[in-house]
Amino acid sequence: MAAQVPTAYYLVLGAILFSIGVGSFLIKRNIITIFISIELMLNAVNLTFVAFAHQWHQISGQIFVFFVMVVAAAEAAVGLAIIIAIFRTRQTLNVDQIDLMKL
Amino acid sequence: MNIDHSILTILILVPLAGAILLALLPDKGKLMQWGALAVTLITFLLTLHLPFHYDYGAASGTFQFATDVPWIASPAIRYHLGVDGLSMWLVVLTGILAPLGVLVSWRAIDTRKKTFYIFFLLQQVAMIGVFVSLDLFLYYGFWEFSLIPMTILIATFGRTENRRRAAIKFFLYAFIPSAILLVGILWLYAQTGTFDLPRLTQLAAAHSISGNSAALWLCSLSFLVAFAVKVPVFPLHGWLSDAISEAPTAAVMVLAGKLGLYSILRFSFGIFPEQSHRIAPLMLALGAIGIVYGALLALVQKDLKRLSAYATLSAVAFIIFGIFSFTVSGLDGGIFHIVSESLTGAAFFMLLGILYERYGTYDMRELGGIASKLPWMVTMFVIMTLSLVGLPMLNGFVGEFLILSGGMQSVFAYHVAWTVLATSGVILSASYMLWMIQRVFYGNLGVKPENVKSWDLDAREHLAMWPLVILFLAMGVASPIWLRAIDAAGTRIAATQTSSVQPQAQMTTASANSEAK
Amino acid sequence: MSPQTSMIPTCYLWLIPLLPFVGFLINGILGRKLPRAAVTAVALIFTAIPAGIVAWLWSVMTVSNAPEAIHAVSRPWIAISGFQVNFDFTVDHLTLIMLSVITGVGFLIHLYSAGYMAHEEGYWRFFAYLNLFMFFMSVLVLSSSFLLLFVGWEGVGLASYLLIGFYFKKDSAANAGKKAFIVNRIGDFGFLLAMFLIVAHFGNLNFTDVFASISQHPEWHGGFLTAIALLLVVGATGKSAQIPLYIWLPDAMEGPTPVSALIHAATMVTAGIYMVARCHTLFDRSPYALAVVAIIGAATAIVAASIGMVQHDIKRVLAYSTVSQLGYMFLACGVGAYAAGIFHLLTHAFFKALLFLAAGSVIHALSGEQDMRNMGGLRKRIPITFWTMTSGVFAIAGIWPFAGFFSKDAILYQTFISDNHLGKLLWLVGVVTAGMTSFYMFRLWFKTFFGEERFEEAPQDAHGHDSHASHNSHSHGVHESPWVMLLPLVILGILSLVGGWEHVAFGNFLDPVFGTVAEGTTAASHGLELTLVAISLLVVAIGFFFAWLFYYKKPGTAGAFALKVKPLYSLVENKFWVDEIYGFFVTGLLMFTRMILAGLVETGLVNGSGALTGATTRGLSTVTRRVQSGNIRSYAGWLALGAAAVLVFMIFGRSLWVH
Amino acid sequence: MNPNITALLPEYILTIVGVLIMLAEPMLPQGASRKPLGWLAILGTLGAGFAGWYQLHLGTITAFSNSIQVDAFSVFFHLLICAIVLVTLLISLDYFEGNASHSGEYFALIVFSAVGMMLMTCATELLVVFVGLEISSIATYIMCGFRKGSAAGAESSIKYFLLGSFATAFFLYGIALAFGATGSTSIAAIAQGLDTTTTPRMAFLALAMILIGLGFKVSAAPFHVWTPDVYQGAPSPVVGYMSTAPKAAAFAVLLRITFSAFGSMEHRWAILLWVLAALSMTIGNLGALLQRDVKRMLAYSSIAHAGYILVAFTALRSDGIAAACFYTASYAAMQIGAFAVITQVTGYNEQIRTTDDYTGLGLRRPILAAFLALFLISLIGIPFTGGFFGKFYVFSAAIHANHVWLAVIGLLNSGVACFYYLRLLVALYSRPVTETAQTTEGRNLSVPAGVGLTLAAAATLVLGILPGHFLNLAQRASASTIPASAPVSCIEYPGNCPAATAAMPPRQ
Amino acid sequence: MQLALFIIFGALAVAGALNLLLQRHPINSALSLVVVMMSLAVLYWSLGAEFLAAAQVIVYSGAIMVLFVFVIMLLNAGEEERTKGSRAAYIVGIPGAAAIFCLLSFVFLSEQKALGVANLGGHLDNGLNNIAEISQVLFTKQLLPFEVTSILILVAILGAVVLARKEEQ
Repeated sequence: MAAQVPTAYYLVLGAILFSIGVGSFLIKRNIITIFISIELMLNAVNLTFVAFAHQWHQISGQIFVFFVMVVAAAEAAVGLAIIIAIFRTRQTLNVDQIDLMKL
Repeated sequence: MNIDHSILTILILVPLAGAILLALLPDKGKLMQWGALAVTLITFLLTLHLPFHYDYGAASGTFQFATDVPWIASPAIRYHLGVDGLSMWLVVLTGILAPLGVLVSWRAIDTRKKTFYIFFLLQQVAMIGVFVSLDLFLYYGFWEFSLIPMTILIATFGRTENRRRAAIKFFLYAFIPSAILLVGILWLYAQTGTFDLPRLTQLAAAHSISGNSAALWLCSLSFLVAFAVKVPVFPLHGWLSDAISEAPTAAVMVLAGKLGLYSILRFSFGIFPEQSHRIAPLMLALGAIGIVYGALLALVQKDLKRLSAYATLSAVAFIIFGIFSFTVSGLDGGIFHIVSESLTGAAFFMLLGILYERYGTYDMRELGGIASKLPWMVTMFVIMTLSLVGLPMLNGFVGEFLILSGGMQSVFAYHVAWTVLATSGVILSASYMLWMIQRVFYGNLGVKPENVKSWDLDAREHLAMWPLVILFLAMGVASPIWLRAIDAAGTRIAATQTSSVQPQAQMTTASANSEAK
Repeated sequence: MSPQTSMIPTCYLWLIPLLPFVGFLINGILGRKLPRAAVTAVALIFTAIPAGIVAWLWSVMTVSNAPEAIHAVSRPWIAISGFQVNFDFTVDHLTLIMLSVITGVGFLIHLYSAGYMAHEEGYWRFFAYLNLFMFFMSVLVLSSSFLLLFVGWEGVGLASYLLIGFYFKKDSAANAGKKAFIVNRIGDFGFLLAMFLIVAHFGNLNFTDVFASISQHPEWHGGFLTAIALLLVVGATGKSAQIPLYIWLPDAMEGPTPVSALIHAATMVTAGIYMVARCHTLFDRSPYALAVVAIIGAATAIVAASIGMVQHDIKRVLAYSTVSQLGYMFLACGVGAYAAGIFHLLTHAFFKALLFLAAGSVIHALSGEQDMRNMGGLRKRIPITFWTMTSGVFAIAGIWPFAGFFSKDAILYQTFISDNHLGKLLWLVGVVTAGMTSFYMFRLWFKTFFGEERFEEAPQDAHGHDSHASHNSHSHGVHESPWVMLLPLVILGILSLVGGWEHVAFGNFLDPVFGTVAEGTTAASHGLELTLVAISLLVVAIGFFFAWLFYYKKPGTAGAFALKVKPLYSLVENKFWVDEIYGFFVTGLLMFTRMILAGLVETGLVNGSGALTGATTRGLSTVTRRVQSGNIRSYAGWLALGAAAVLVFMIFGRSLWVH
Repeated sequence: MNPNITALLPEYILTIVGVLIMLAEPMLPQGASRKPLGWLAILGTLGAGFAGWYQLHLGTITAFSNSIQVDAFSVFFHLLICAIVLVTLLISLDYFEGNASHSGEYFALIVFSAVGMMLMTCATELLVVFVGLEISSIATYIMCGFRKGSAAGAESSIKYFLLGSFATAFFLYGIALAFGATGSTSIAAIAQGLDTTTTPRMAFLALAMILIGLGFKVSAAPFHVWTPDVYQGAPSPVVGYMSTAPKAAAFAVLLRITFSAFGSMEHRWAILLWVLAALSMTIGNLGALLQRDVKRMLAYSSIAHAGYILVAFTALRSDGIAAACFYTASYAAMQIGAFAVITQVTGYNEQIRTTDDYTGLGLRRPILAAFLALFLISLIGIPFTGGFFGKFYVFSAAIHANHVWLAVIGLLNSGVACFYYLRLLVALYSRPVTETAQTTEGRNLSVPAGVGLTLAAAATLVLGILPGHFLNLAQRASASTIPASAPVSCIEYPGNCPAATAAMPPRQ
Repeated sequence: MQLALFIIFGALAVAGALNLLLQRHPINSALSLVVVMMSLAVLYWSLGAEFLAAAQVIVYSGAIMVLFVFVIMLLNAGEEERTKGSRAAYIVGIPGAAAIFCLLSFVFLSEQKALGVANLGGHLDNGLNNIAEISQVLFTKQLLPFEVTSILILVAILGAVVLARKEEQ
């Protein structure tokens, strides 16, 4: 039946989003944007979870996604706090200027 | 109760306790010196227990004063101590050198005495441990541990600004091969499941350590190289001259020779008889070359310490030459020479130290004509020189003669040629020593002796030197006292003639290749 | 051994070496504190008693049915399984002769020194060394094994080193001592190797055993025996100052004159001859080695003599003459005439010691002057010295009936009749050398005692004899020496006169040791012997004539003659440039060491390898740290790359990795 | 007793203590010292420790519908983490004195993160692992930035946070794929699922992703890049803590996942870890070689040590796991000890950084120097210290699995390593070249810090000289993780067999 | 139907992600992430995860993203300037990301058969509806993680307090 979509496609979609997340982590300069791209990666993972949950008819996959969301929220809180702190000390959000420690 | 079974443990613990004690005592006045002297003297007296209660009739290959208790169940590590003719006199030697070392450091070390004597005693602990432990793990423990005190002694009490470099150089040179040695040990354990030396020796005799001869060969090399660097054998002596010229007298006295040579005799020969025979022609050659090389370089030195360093190189090369001839004579001579050479070397370094205390230089160009000012000094120097150049009736000769005649009797390729080369060492040694004597003591007064007010040996220094002088004579005239025990060990090693001794030409090439890779 | 051994209290043998050693210890340790008298007493007593013992030994050994040898066995010195050396002493006739020379002449020289060194600082040191020498020398001749002989061998080397360098403040003296010891070491190098070969082949170093096993195998000829013999010869050339190792002896004259007399004329330098004689069993099996010995001997004899003819330093003349005389002894051994060699050794000990002592007395008289060009006309000033010296000169020149005559002619005769192919040639060389000998000895004689006085009277700034300081105490012009110095002179003078006659008395004395060598021939051709004697006497006369002509009749002709043959003369005067050549080699070796070994090998290979490793590691480390740019994005980049790598590995890894 | 209580006893205790601290913090007046809270935390840790000890005798407990399994293995790590936390608390009691910045929250954070780690070590359900991991990570992110106002602190915090989340994403992806391959997220189920899985490749991917995530946590090359920067910027006591405890937990998880969950794929990951181990050792040591800043140097060296521990993974199970456990413990002892000394030397406003600043410490503060020397010696791997026995045991295990060359690489590395450790060690005992050091040096040793140091030192020595009992524990731990089916690799010689060990307890 | 949803919202998600990547201003990135989340929510729903779909919208794009936007505003982060901070990111990072993508999709596609297909409102094990099922599992089987999450939140709060508050002195 034409209406059906192979699970693999969802997975590939997840892979695409994940890779885009990685890519933007590499490309973006603004810390917040970088953090956003991490969120994107997490979403990709979530999609994968859901797809598998669907394939295996296992609810635990969805549960996992639920927890990922919670964790993401927590991380967001902390992360943004850290970002604020760094902005306080550096007056910038550009990662390229945050390389005090090297070598 | 019978002390025999605990004496070795006691020997290890006494200096350790002494070190801890010194750490607790305040560093004021001469307290540190006296403390260290007392500890080392007690240790020495305890070591004397060994020769007096040693069973000279015992079957060769048996270890006496043995202690053997499980230490760690898995991996199977045992606390196994014991001595035989090979190690007994080395323990006593270590015992007697320590108090002498304290005596010569008495005035030379004036700051941070505490640090000095603590590490000095730890050094002694490590060395005694190396000589008495029969469990590879335990042995390796002491072997590695011996590096730390020496390194710190050099780094802290070195003579010039170069001290830190010298210390690290010494440590690296010793440590990296030892790391590979550890691989060898672990491989052995993986093969046999035991660290126990006697057990391993039996297995080796039964050719049942491992079927993989190539691996066994590499393993033996890992052992030999580690030891050879520590000795040091000719091309591997990069650390020697720096370390010796930096290290304080008391440390130099125990720096080179003993440990490495003993380890070769005990472990390389004990566990890898075949492989040792296989490599022997090469080592024979290196020994002979080392003798001449060291002597020649000593000949062109201007700095007394460096001269003594190359003299040491030449002396230990003698021993390497002897033990790798795999003849009774060579082995006995070698073992005997380890003891006598250490004593001679110790005397040499002590005298240099005393001289340095007087004039604050090791540069021969600044010295000269001292003989008329310091008659006792020159007397001692000449006696030491004679013992070093192997004058009959002094300790040096017995060893040298046995070693060289052993070389002549050995069965390896070109042994005659190498013996001739090695024997030419007696000419060169005489040359550089006498030349040194002349440059330092004879002729006109040098810059320093003219300007620096100096004094002849004082009571303390006499006390430090005379035991050695007497020992020189005793070992030169009454060598059987020592050889009696040594001969048993030497004969046993020589007796491990392996079935698989290939034609000699092949052997040299084979060993050369394997050394190359 | 023989049953008589039990009758003979061997413990006396021990005293011979040990007493001097005790003397050495006493003087060496306490000497600085002791008064001179005490030092002298110790030194003399501890050398006199051994002399007495030796005399007693003569009485024991020369009675009929006396044992051929007395053995004193003792505890082992070196003992390992399969090889053992004991402190064993043996006295046979050969040893006996040597002992008598050592103890007798030794004692006389001790006596002499008591006077000669009277005003030296380090007096005690001198006598300590002298006793030490006596100890080692007697060990050398008493020993019954190669190794123990080597003990003495090295020991006397040491003593001579110490005594030559007695005036260590003088660089020349220190150098001479060092040179002597090192050159001797080169000899010892050979000796050691010989011993190693012996051990390797016989497993033993006792004379009796080694020689016994040689005689048990008559089939052994040449081969390793030659090798051993030649190596022993190397040792002997070192100790006995033969070509090519003779160079140390002339320099050894830096030592005090008594030392030259005792060590470098009478005793030590003859150790080589003694050793060759001792090993005659070995040498007899190797004609090649013998030939080498003979040639070395002859060559040394003539070369040294030729150099001796042009020396000006009185002691150096004697030194070269010693070398040349030793050459004679070598020659004798080389042609198998060991007895003759030893006989010459004996007589030479007498007259050469005498000559040195007399020379010393001369020098003493002139407060340290050694150059013959500044002497002359001393005949009347120091008569006793003159007469004793004369006896010595006649003896060495080989004028009948002086000692030298008998021994030298014995050697020449044996050489002539020896079955050695070179025998005649060697004889010729010997005869020529005899002529030279008489020339330079009479040259010395004339220049010193005759003609006008060329020395300046009473040097106030006298820098002591042997030019050491502290002799100002009695610099009162030319004077005869005290009696302690003259007494030995007189005794030795008489000995050098009559010393040769005992050959007539008991010529076969040494046969127990050497067997009856060439006994038949001596009996056979008496006429030949006489002709040879005549020839040599004639040559000696010629030598005397020229000496008389050049240095007495019309002085100056020598200089003129020298100018005629300038190149030859300068060659000889510069001792054939031998020292320079050797020096060149030594400096070459040092240069090589500095450049190649110290420069290339040590810094390049030994330290370089370590440095290289270090540098490489540092380089890698720098590269590693470049990754840590501190930038989060690049870190993420690395993470991504690593992740990719891990993924690849996980999925395709199986094919990358053979299980 | 109800397993749901006994199983998580230590976690409960610590949680309660943490909450108490949080409640008490606002009660205390503004300027007042927060030490009492610290003492409270210490008491809690001790309690947790005893609880863990008590668990040791209960055997294996499973609770919360099999999402938790408390066995010798997890108890081993519980105790280890407790010990680390204890020492950390001791050495950082006075750290914030005079610089009043939320020391109360600090203690709470440590305690909570400890809870997270403990959960990681005893979890058999990846979900729990994930949550525990996040707890510990987030806590550490925060602690890194604890020195407010210091740019370095904030920077290290942000770096750790961003990269950490980045890695977490990978870890999650891995779990997702594992779930996809086996239809479950519990370790046991995954192990079974793998045998029947229809998508093996995805399983490989899953394992790879998980390894990436955990590799980051244990800072194994090539996922180590964050380590030096973060360690350099973070407060010394925090570094001491975060370079030991989270790593221990992460290694525990890694052990469980590799050996239990993906045990059937050992032939795959063993060789991968072989490579990672070699890389980590080499890169870590090379990086540290020319390092002047001591903290940064130790950061690099911690990478190398992670490599040493990974070596154990390549070995056969029986001794491999035990070796890993043992090395983790001894590493923790010496590392935290070293940082304890650094904390004492540098104080809050870390002015003393480079090797030159440490020159002559042996003269100025002999006791501290002696401690540091001991820890350095142990880090080098000199016998009679935990560091040596750990290395010895690890490499012995590796060689026993015929990974001789890995051992060669590793020991050569330890040769390289000794160079930089030694440079510091030698510096301690030589005369100072710069006089800058003394001025800013911290106060003299406070009692709790002294106790903490002594504990670390004692542990280092005991692990080196009398490792018997502890080895026994480690071997029991390894025994408990091995599925019964797994091949036990001590046929060759009995000495190494856990069973045999239990049979003949080591004697001193 | 399923296919249509997948194509439309999949494309939308990718587009949003790319937009996130390309936008210079953080606020735009944030908003494009919201787009991605929304479309994912739809996909969740199509895969039978109604609760998650709701949570995605409410929690994620509702709460979290608001927080982001809030912070962006707070720090009024402007256009990010294209600094050349890191070559490594481009040289090794981008290829790495690409490789990851290729590998993942390679594996997924190669194992497509084994993975089966998805159809609308995919039925789960038992007849219960999705939310009931989730809650049941959440409070029985996964009780522990659920409880532990509270600690996580606690820590997060602590962190926010500690880090965001100004240093007083």
